[in-house]
Amino acid sequence: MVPTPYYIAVSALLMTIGSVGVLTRRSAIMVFLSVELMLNAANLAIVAFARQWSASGVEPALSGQAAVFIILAIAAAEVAVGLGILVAIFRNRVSTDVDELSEVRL
Amino acid sequence: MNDVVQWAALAPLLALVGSLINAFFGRSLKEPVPGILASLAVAGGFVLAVLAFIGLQGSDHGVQVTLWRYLTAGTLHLDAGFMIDRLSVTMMLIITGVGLLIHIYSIGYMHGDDGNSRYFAELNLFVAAMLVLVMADSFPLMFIGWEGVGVCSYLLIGFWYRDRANPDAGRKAFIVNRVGDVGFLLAMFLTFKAFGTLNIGAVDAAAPAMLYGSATLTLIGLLYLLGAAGKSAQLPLQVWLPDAMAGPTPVSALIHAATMVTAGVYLIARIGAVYAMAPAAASTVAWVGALTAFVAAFAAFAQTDIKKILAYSTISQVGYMIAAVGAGAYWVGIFHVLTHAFFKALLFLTAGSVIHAMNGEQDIRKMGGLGRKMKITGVTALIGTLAISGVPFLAGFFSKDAILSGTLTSGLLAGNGGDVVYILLLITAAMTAAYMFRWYYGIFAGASRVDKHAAEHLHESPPVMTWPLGILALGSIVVGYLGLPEFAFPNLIQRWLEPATAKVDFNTVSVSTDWLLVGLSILMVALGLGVGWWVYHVRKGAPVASLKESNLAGASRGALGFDALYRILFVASGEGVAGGIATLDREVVDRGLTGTGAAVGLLGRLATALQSGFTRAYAFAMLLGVVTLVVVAALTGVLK
Amino acid sequence: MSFPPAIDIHWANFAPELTLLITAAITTLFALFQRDGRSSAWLAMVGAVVAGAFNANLWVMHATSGAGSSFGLRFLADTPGLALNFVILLGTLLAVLVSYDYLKRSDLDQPEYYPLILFSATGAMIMAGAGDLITLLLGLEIMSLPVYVLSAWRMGARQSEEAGMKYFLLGAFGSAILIYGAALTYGATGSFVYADIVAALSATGFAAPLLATLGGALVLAGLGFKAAIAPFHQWAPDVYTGAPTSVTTFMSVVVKTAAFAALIRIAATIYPSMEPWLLTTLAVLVGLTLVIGNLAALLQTGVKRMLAYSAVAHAGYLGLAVLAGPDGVRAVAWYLAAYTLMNVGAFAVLMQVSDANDRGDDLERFAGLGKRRPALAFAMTLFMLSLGGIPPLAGFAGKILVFQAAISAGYVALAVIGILTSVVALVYYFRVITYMYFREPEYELAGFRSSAAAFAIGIAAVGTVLFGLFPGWWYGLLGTGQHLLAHM
Amino acid sequence: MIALFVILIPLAFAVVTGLTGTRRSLAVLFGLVSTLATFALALFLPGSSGVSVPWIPGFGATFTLQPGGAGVVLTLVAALTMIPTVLVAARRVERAPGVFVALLLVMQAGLAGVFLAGDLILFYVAWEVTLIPSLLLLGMFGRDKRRAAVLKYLVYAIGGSFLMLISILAIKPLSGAASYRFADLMAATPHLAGATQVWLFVGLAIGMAVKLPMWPLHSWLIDFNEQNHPSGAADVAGTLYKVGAFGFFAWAMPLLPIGVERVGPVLLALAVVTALYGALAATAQTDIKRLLAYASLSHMGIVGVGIFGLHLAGLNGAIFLLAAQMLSTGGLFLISGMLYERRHSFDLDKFGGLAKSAPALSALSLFVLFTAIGVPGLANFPGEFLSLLGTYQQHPWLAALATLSVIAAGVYGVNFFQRLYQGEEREPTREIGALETFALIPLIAGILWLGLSPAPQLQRIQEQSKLIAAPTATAEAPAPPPAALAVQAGPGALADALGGSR
Repeated sequence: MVPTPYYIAVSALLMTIGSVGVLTRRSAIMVFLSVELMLNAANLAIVAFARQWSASGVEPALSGQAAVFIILAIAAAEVAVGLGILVAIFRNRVSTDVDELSEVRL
Repeated sequence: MNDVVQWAALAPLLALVGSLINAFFGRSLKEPVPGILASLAVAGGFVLAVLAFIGLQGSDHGVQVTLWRYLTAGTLHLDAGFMIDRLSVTMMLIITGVGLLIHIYSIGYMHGDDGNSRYFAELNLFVAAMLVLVMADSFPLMFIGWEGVGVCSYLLIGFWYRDRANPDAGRKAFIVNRVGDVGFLLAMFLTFKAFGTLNIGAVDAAAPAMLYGSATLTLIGLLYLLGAAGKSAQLPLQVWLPDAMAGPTPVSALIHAATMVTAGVYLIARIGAVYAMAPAAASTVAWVGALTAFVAAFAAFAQTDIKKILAYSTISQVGYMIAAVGAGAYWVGIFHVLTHAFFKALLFLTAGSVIHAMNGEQDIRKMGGLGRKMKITGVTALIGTLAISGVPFLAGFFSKDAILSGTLTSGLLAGNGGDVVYILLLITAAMTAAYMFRWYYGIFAGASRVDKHAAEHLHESPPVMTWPLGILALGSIVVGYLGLPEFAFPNLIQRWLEPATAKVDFNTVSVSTDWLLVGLSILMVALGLGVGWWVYHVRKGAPVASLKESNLAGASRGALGFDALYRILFVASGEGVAGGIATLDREVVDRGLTGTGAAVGLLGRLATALQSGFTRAYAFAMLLGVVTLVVVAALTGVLK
Repeated sequence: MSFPPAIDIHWANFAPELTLLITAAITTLFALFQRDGRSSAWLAMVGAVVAGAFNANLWVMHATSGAGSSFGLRFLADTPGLALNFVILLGTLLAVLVSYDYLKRSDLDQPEYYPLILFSATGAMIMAGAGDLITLLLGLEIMSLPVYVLSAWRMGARQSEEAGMKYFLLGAFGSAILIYGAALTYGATGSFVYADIVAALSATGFAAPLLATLGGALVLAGLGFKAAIAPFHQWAPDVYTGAPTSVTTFMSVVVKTAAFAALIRIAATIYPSMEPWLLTTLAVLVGLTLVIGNLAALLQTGVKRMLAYSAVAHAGYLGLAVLAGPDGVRAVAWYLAAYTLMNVGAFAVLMQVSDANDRGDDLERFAGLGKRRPALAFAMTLFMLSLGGIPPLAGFAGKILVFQAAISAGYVALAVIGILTSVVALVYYFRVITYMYFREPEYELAGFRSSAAAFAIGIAAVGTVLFGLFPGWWYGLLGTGQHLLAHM
Repeated sequence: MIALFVILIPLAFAVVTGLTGTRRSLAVLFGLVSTLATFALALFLPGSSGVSVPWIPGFGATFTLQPGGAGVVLTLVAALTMIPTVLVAARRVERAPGVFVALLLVMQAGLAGVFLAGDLILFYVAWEVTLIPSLLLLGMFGRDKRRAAVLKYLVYAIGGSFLMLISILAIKPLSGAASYRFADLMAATPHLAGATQVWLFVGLAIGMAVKLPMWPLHSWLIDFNEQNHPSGAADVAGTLYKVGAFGFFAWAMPLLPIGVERVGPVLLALAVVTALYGALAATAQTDIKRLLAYASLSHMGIVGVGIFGLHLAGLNGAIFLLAAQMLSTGGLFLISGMLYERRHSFDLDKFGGLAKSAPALSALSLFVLFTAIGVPGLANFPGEFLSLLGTYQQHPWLAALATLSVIAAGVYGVNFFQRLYQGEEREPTREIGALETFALIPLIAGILWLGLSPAPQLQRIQEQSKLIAAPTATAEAPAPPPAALAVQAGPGALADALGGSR
């Protein structure tokens, strides 16, 4: 079976890609998708760990897997809210450029 | 017996009450009521003093009157208490006696002045303070009187405050005296360090047990000397007295001739026990006195102000007293205080009478021949002049003579230049005679230089002024006989005072030598008078006229330029420093905060500069934080 | 091979949260039939009060019978949790009160407003009780999502939209980091439950310290975002400024309370058994927060923005106590209560002074307020001085508690930084007073008067004074059964 | 118990008076009633019992009032000084006299708290509580440049006291004391390690040095006085609020002996600088209030000299001087207000010759002025004298240096009087009025009371001085029997007549 570190490496990679995306993309939607990527990186890590722990018999993988589902739900909720706000803004700006949201400062 | 004596403690209270009455209600009283009230207060004090004097006849101990606890701190317990012994009683008699005469005289002199009641309030206050000074049983209490008289002198010198010059003179007197007071204060601190007490009696009692000539005692002595020099206008603090003549003439008579300026003498006599153990300090005292006497006498020659001449002569005479107490001849010092009180007060009052007659003219070059118009004044002035010059059988002769022999024979001065002090004083005696002759002759005798206008209403002063003159003149003759030379006659005052003062041994000389010394001093007086006579009567002042422009005359006129020197040394530099500090405070210390404020603001800008408003910038900052955390974590992990 | 116990659900122990949740749901449905939010506001308040009652009941129970829990140790009803529930409910109540007329005035008065507030508050309470990273995460999201929406409540106003979007994106980013942290911690210790994590960490021969600390660090970062600790704070000033003031009020107290409730719980349980450097790093961040928050606030001319930065600064002060770990719990709980009162008060006064569109909040607006609205000005004075930590007001007691906690924990240097920056703080707080009393009026005042807000301000003012005069009782209460259940 | 009311009465009246706002008559009434009642009550403070109830249990703060000797004396004198101050304020402040008086009363309550607190936290609370009204007085009623002055005052005062707070908070946990009550701290803190004591003491010292005030942390004082309301009432309150010296005396020094031992010399040197610096700067001022500010700075320098000399006499004297200068400096500020009434300026050059048409005013001014420059027989002298005397026993040279300030005091004193009252009078001025006379009477009475019989107060102060005084200082050789060459007069009629003790 594939040892846990491999999974973790992948998830770390996903995490990095996600955060880099957050920093580099100017479209709010892309930024948001990058965040989703990061969430899934976490999910991957958790399931991997869950498998490891159950294998080593410390505890059944239940709590880990439950957590993953919860996180998926959270992600979904975030999507709903986020898109809501996004649409509202898009309505009177006709743009989803994050950098335009920089009027409040100092 | 004691009870009679201790009532004397009420004397200051009487004067104080008189002062307060005049201060609060004086303006509603009309002349001469304030003057009479004031005089009564002093008269009461005089009576009490006389009673005390009688009361002390039998015992040669003093009487301690403790009023209330004044200071307390750990082992330091000070009562407000009076020490009424022969020494203080003598001073009380002088203060109240001469003071009374001057009060009465003032009734006439200050007649019609709109500050009449204020004048008497302040004069009474002075008497009260002066009495406290001499009666105090502890240094702090004495210091209360000490500064009290200083304050009154400040007020009275600037009595006619509308003319800037007078308050200025008062200010000068006050500040110079404060310098002396610092000496007094430090002396007290050191006394407490050394003796653990500030009670004068206790210090006197403990002093003989201390190490002879120890540095501490010497320092204490010198510090008290500084205080004394301030009050008694001795070198180097003599500069204020001539200016102090700005005050009303009776004030000059009472404060700046008879009483206050002798406080220094009294102080040193009071703590003679300390000086007796500190020869270095004692001889310094003597030297200061002698030099002052000489310098002031020299300065008296070129003065043209009727009062300034007397002022310098006062400084000179007090110099004599200081020299005497420096030599350890304490009774002699007090004796000269007594005689001087009479003839110098007399001289000032006659001067006052003259000024009164001349409507405030004080320049003796505009006088002359006044004796013909003002008989009583003239005669009494002559008596005063002769007395101060030390003409035999007048008061000044005996006291001055005692001083001279005292300095020569003092054990304290032996090897410390007692003989030089003696010679200085001897020469000064001649000078005194000379300048006093000039003073008298220039005013009362010779040709009149009075201008017509003034000459018309020249008049003798009213009886209220002339009577005190008479009494003082009488005193200037008789009080000397209290102190006839011991070697030939019973010396009353010496026997009276010695129990109350410290013992200092004098090397005895043969009677013949004594007579020789007496002769010598008489000779000096004759010389001085003779020169005066020759210069001013025979040659009509020609010799000095030729000197007028010489440096000698200039030096005399400027009193050796002490004033000028101090103006540069202290006044100017002091103002400079003060101004500098004020500027420093405004420009630097004050700006400190502004600087910090600017720095804070700058940091704040830095913080807000990062607040760009760009979401991704914020995200970047967050990520930066995360990465830092992670890296630190990794590092610590690796290091493990 | 230890299997978890049969899932134990003690409904009573999360009754307050449940109440609030149910009220929220009802209100939402109810809102369908409403034109304005008036009645839902009342419902919300009732719900909050009832929840408070349940909370009080729990408090009394557990004061005697030790602390309670549910879902294993995943949800806790211990002293700090319950105490902070009170604070959260107080904040919610006051927020609703100040919103009441405000929304109407700046016509934002849609009935959905209050349900969102309630949902958010529920989430906050769940965070306060969370004894497990997943529960924490749930609470966090339940709290945050409504707030994202509320920040953008002023539809069409660019500032508000921007605030909402910014907050949402960064918030999502932040929680992603937090979740990853949770994942790593799970990987290191094999559990999400604080108690088990602590047990695993302190077990001899613990395998993966590095992984654990990484996880801890990421969790710290995630919570640091919600708590607005530098450098994760930058969203706060913008969002606070952009959002409608009533929402800002709610955020500044309830969200902050929840964030610190979670933070202190973790700091008091997990961190002490982790690498010590973690707390050291936190100390550095706290110092940074103090400096940035206060110095930036000093430069503000707009009161709203000044208060936004001051909120950041206060995160720093709370951080001082968080560093103290278990000994800081009481101080944090106390401080949050005081902070809720005075901060709501300050924002409420600001609402009375500024325009309907939240503009015109600059200092000049306050010029001469002492003459025009003496009572309002006096209240503001109290809040400003209290925020500045001047006795005998609540802020002072809070300050000495957190500072002493930090000092006792050995962070003296940090305390000195905190003190120096709070000198700066007093300067900008006092500036408001200067304008109110030492200057003549310059503008016409937008004469907005709201009895509800006035009531809220009254409560806040009285509370600020009473908490200041008698800090003892609240501090004493926090002492009862003073132990963290997750710590066992 | 009395202590509690000494604090509560002014507070209660402050509330009432504040509500009267602009009603002058009520302000006068309430102000006078409150101050008189407080003073009357304060007379019974000596020996009265304290109060102690828990305040923040678990944290260790208690509400403890413990009337100690020095605190009682200061409270008493402050209460006396407040009477004329409130009267003048209520009469002279143009708008909202009620508010002004209310703030003054709050300050009075706060000061009583500072002086009577028996718990370090309570002490700090009172210390800060007093700050706010003084700030508001300056800001609301001050002169045109007041805002800058407020800012400066705020930063100095708060900066100082917050740093002080750090030490206060640290002192209990570090020493493990049972509570912040003085007794409990006293049982623990002196055993703290030297280094700890030093930094704790430095923290306290910064806060207290600002309030002393001590060079170079004094510059708030000058603007504070210059910019305050021309009536001078606020300046009097500010003068009473110079409580730094008391803080050192009652808290910092007894609690941290080693800290004092190590840091004290520095402070002593600074105090000497302050004394000379203030006096010299005063001689160069032309603005009445600035002059008075520097003069009082110099007094505070002397106080510092007395305290840090660690000699019993100096400690007694310093606190006594602190009390006395409340009366003298306070009186001078009130007089400055009266002068402003007449010329609408504080510029000395605008005055001169006032003695002609206002002799009584000039006489009273002279009296208070000479008190201030330490003329013996008046209130300041015993304090000044003992301060310098005591310190001289330990540090002769520094004390001697400080003594030089006496000369400078003489200079600015007579300058001040001369430029105001002497010389030719430009225009006739109003003689002192009834209100002004009534205002000065209590102060002058107090000056005589303290000046003529300081011993009882010194005795009270000594109860606390004993805790600090260096052992060498207290153990002196007993004084030799006084007046060995004088016979003690038997229970003489005179001593009885004067009600004197022997």
